[in-house]
Amino acid sequence: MDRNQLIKWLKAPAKMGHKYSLHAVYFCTGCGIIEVPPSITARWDAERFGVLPVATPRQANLFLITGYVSVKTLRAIIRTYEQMPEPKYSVGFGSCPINGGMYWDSYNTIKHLDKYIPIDGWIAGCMPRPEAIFVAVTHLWTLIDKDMADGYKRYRDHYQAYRANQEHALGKLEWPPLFSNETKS
Amino acid sequence: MKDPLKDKLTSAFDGIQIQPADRNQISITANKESILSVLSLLKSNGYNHLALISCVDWIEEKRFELVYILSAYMEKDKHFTDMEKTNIILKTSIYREKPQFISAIPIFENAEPYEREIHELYGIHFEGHPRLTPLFLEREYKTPPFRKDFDTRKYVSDVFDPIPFVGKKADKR
Amino acid sequence: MDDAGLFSGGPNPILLVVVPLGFAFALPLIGFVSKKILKYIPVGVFMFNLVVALRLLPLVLKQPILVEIGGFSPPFCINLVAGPVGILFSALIALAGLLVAVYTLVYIKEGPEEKYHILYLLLLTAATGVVLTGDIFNLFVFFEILCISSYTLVAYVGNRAGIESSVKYLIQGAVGSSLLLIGIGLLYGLFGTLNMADLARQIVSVGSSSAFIPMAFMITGLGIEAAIFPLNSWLPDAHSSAPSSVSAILSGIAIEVGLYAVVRILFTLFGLSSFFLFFVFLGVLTLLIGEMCAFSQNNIKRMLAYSSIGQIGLILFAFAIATAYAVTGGLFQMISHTLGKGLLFLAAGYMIVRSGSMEISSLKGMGKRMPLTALAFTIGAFSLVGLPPFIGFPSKFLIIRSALAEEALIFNILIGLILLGTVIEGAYFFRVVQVIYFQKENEHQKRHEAPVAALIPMFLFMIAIVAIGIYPKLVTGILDSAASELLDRVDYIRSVIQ
Amino acid sequence: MSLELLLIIAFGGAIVTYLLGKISCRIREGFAVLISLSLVVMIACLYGENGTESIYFHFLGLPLIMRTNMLSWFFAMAVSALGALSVIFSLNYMKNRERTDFYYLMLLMVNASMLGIIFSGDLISFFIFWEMMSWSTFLLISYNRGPAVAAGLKYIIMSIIGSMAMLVGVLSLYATYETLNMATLAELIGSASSGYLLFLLIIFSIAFAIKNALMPLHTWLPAAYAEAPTPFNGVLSGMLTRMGMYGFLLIMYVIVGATRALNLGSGLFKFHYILAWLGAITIVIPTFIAILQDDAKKLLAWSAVGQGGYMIVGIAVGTNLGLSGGIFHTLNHAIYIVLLFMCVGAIQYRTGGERDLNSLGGFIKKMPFTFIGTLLGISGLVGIPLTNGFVSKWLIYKTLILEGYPFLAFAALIGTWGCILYCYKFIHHIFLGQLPGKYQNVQKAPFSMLLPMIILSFAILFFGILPGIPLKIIDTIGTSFGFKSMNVTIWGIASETGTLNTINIFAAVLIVSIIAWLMLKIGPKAVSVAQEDTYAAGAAIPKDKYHYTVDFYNPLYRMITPYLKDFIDAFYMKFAHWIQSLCNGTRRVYTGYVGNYVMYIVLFLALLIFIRLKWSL
Amino acid sequence: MQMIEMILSPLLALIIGIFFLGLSRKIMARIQWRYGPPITQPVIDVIRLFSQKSVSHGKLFNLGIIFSLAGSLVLVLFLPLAQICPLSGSGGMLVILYMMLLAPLGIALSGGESANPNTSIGISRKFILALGYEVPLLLILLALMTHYKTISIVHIVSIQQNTGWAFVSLPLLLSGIAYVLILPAILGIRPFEVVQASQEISSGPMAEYGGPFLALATIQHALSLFIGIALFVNLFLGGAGNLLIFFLKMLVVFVLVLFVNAALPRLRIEQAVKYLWRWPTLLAFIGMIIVLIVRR
Repeated sequence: MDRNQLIKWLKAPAKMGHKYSLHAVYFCTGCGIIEVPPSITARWDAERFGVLPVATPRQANLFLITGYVSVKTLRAIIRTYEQMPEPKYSVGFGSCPINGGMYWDSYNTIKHLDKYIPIDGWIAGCMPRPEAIFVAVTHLWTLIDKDMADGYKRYRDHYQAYRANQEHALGKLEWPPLFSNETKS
Repeated sequence: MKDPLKDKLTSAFDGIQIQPADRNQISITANKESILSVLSLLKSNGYNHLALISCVDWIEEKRFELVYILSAYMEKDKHFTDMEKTNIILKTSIYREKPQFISAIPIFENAEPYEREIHELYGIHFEGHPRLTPLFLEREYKTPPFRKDFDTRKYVSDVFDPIPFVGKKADKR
Repeated sequence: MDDAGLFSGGPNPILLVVVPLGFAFALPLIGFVSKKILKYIPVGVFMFNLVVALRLLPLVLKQPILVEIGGFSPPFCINLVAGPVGILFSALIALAGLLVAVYTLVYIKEGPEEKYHILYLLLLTAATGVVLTGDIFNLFVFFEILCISSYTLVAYVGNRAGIESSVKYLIQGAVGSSLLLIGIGLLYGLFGTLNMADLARQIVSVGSSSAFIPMAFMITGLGIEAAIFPLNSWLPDAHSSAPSSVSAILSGIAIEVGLYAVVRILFTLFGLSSFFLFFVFLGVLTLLIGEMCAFSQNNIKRMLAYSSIGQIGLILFAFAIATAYAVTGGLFQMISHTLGKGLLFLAAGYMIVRSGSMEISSLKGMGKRMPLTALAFTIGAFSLVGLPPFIGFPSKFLIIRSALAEEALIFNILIGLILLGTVIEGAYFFRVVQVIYFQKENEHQKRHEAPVAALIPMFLFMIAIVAIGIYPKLVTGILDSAASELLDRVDYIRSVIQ
Repeated sequence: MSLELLLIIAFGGAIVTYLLGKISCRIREGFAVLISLSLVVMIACLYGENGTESIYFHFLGLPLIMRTNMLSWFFAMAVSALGALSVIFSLNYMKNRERTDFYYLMLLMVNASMLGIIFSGDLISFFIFWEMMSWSTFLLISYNRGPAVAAGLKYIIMSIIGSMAMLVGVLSLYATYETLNMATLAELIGSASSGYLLFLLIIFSIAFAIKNALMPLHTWLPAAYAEAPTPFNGVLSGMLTRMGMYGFLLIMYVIVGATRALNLGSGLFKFHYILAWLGAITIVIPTFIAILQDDAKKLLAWSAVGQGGYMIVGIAVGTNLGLSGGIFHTLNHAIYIVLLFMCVGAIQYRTGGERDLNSLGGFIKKMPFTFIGTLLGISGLVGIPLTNGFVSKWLIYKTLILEGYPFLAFAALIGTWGCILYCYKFIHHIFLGQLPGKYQNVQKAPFSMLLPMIILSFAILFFGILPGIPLKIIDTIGTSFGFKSMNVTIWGIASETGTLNTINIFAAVLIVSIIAWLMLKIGPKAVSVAQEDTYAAGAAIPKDKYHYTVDFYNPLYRMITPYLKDFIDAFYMKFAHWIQSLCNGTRRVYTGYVGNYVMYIVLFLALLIFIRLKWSL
Repeated sequence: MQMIEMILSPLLALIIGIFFLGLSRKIMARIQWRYGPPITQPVIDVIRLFSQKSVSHGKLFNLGIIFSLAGSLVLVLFLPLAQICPLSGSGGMLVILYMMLLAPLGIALSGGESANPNTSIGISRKFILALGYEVPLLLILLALMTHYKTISIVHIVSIQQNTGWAFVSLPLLLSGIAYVLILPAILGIRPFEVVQASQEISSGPMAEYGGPFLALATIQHALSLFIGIALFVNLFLGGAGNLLIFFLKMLVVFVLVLFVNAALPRLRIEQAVKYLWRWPTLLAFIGMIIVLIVRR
């Protein structure tokens, strides 16, 4: 935790800012949300690391998808991810978003969430404990340091592919594409 | 056992078997033509709460078994003074090829969502049902998912697997 | 008919009465010659009358002109006293008569036209006679002609309502004239003379309280025609069922002449000043009753009839205060009422013809179909309510000023009541104006203006209203001298019996 | 430049416009604008003359006098300027309406009669022009048919009652002093007893309170404002209702004189103290009623009643600060209420007469200039520091606090906070939020409507930042009434008990806003996004159903609605129906049977004789 | 000298405000038995927010937030911070009253532009709450101004310097208590946090604020915390000779208010206004009557 090393702040304030103030939007889909309250209250205080639950995706930079993703919920997840401001990180919580988990053969769940939205980090475990969240957070810090937490860049570069996958899974989407095709930057 | 109700049922309908399932349940099986009249009789005798309609797919015997679960909704009727409430499980079976049945809405309005669900997941068409539109599922399915002959693994492999990965992971694979 | 006594040049006032009377009787003969020109005779006669009256007006201001008929010396002969009041009224009658005559050229088409014109001439000559006469029996004779011709004219339309209301008018009029005759008989019994000036002189000498009973009879008799509160029950039916031109004359002239007679008797003959407080209350009562009844009407002509009662109440109130300013105000209000009410009836007449029914609700959208007539109606309404640029404002202003000058608390309360009456009057007139201009008429008709011959009199009325309203000095000169003549009896007696 | 020429031009112009209208509407509109602008220029160059009297007419033996002084010049400038602006505004608004000649005739007639009122030197011409103003306004209020007719009738009845009261006052003055010239009256009135003065003040203030919509006599205003044609609303709300204010100033300070007027009555029941309390009530209750309104023009109408209360409190307190606060607030209120009505007019013009606040929304995207005008208008109405409303309210509050009327100051301040609620409701429902589908292709307001808005917005800011200019004129008015002058500087009031310096505030706000803008610039440039892309918990935005307007202050409504039913209006209606039934009753006197009629005649005769015997008259 | 003050006082206000925010999160955490973020966490949040690329709903959306921050900053210039009061001579107490409504109006305008019902509901609650606490607040301030017979706040502070705190002076005691009762409403914290209720209406007016906008909003929130407490200290606790005592007084008041914030649940808007219009208004009214009696 290099939070109070001043030189780092001076060199890369944005990166340090993002590391130590991860405002999280919890997308309580499946069974994972049970693990979140204990992590932010007295016993495992997440706020020590600067992680704070916020109400709307506009104010957040960490997107925590906890639990299995049904086809219907995918629509809301995509919408929320697109409404978050640009340097944003998404973390899949539990085994279900990774590869479908125990619902691997269910007709109604999404198996590989990162086919539809970019995921920066995964937390394995069929409902990992709160400590796992903090491990993920520290892991995310290192990713941010090494500029590897570039989910939002991948989303912008390969938006066409993501969009195609989304339309393939969900049929028609009610909102226009986030990046119109000419912004290839 | 509430004999007056049992006798009334057996006398009214032929081809009806009544046997106690376990401590406070009675299971009644009747043929599909007499189901509605049985339901209305039971309703007039205090069983005014249709708890659930569900369906069992006996694929070998090529029949669907519709199960109506009724209970007495806070009814302090003379039938139940001596012991706590008993639930009635009413079963009937219909052919599997072209599953067709009449809707129970005229007797129990709250049957509407149950029948919609059964229609969506088993493909049983209920005449007289106001709107048999999809309730839970996002996508269209050729064979309704809850049927035994629906192979989920094959469905998953030919719907979700062809979707390619994106970015670095795609070229790695 | 020897020449009149001591006046230099100028036509003889007797012409004002004789010429219309002559033509009235000559009409049936002219009728044999050619039916068409009958309509134009009244116009010519009143044109002549107006010219004579206006010529006499300046002469009369200094010295009233006396005319004796029948060769006897003053106390016994039938004489005309053409003072400023008399000539002012005859000019007013001539002007109104002329304009309404022009209006009837196009308004009266069906029915016995010839009889209409005869009665019309008779009515106005009788009115001029009442105004000019100097002795009370002559007053009674002219008064009878006036009443009879107005009974028949009210029934001219010939429908059930017309006949019924004229019969009611006849009965009340008959009762009134019989009371008047009794009063005159008593007076003649007491004082042996019929000449007003002579009577006034004797009453002054013997004290006016003794001659109270005849006065009471005469006032009640004349009061009926003057439409004072308890006596005016005939007015609403008569004015609403009469043809509009007749009701214009009736409420424009006949009532004023009746009120003039009452005032003449009260002031010059008896001069019972302590009795005036009763008439003040009566005036205010008449005003309130008139305005309130008008407020609850939805027939346009009945509403105008009731508003005439209201205006008469106001004029009576002004006369009853009996100060110089008050009487001037009263006379000014008479003129503004004649002009205003005449304009309103003429405008309402053609609106009813075009819209088919007398209901106010049927007048919707008249602003678009008959813009000029609607404008005339609006100006007449605004003038009667007393809004500034029109004649109603200076007259009402004078009356209220004179009433306030009385300093007595009772008068302040009465002023309050009168202003309440004005507010109610404003309410129902503006309601009608709104119906005419701002109510959406159901089906869309094209412009269907009143004929030109009807528009000319309305236009002249409008000019008179606005001119006098903006520049009241035109009439205030004449009004002051008329008021002074009415007020001081001694001067009247001295000038009539040198 | 004599005043008669001015009035002749004003009235003549109105009639000529009507006649020109018959020829072609283009000439008529051009002529109407020319007339109003020339009036503004003529009055402007009247600045210097003070107190020149000239008899222009004799009416029933009374001389009618025209005179100018600082007070009348100030009001005349406001009247003619706002009149010109509303004429320019109505060029476009009235283009395809029927009977526009009548509309222009009446509009110019109202402006002319207001000028007549202001320049009249004696009470008779004051009354004459007052009446002409009333009935021409009546004809204009009931211009668009339907409910406007009832509103017009209610207006004309109440203003007739007012003018009758004034007539009695004028004539009682004439009866006691034989002259109606204001200047001579001012000297003669010194000798009058305080009882008579009280009677005079009450009679005159009834007439002026009706016109200025003081609390108990305000019921005509909301209906009249809501139904009058919107361009006329500017003149009606801006200056016409403030003729009541001019009347109050005239009677309290010019004729009766400040010293006598301010100590009429004893202790707590002084005349000016009760008037101030009436003004305070007029601030609070209508402001809270305005919060409940869902119709744009009704909301502005109730707010105009509320703001009228400030002016009355200002002049009724009786100090030079209060007086100048009241007069300055009259001008300020005229400016921003006219601006707001013009914005409502522009919205109506573009949406085909839509007035209901709940079915509008998101117009900032389509009509940006109207939005800027409304924003400045409501900030003036609320009194935000850089606008003119703030300066006049500051003056009123300061004098209320320092003179020791804390509860009056409390009522006035609560009025401001109520005002914020309905001002925000007004701008939020019309301009912010989702743009409904059917208004997608609404264009900007035409230039002839935008020009007056821009001028008025500039005036709000100009008077807000440099209040010294108008305050200097108002100070001369105050001194002409005999008050001590407050030292006015270009940027506000410099006095030891609390100075106001608007230029410091303006400079501070400017610098700080630039700093805040730079702070915003630090972050990367924000992506502008469509109106559908807002947070809805992941769901797509439903079309046309995503603008929260109905029951905007719902928790507040439940608390204040039971207290705010308009009791006074209900009482007036009951009184009117009682009179109606009374009239129907009296009509029954004429029964229709001739027998009764004859019986009346005989009874009358008997009555006469009875009086003779009883009292031997 | 005046220019340095013009720059110094907003900076001071900013620093103290941000410090108070950090302190409040630390104390709240400590009360809830957890470590809580470092005191400098708000600074970190602001830096992170400034680096994010947010979304904007049009020009008014940007102008509104700038307008509200400017309003708060200018208000600080009018408040005396222990001898530093740059704009003391241009309007006094009345300008402060009116400036207090600039900030909510700015946020309301930009919130309204974002066309989101959550923000509209938040804004309507904000104005109703403002109306709620304004009734007692105005009575208190008027009692104060009538008692000291002046409308300039610097004058009030100097009087209190020599005649003792207003809070303990007898006529103004009730007004002081009333002010304490409505202080949480003015600061917009827990019992009256009905405006930024993050659970019910997804943080009200802030729902659509992204990176830099949210940063400015947090700074503005910090400033309004500072202003609310500084006003109370100046009016009732007699301001301060030097900055340190002023800061200590504010710290004490803030910590007390924080305890109230930590303990009480969030009131519904009707309950909040009913409460505000019942007890504090009664106390303020009686306070005003006492002041009038004392004055005569």
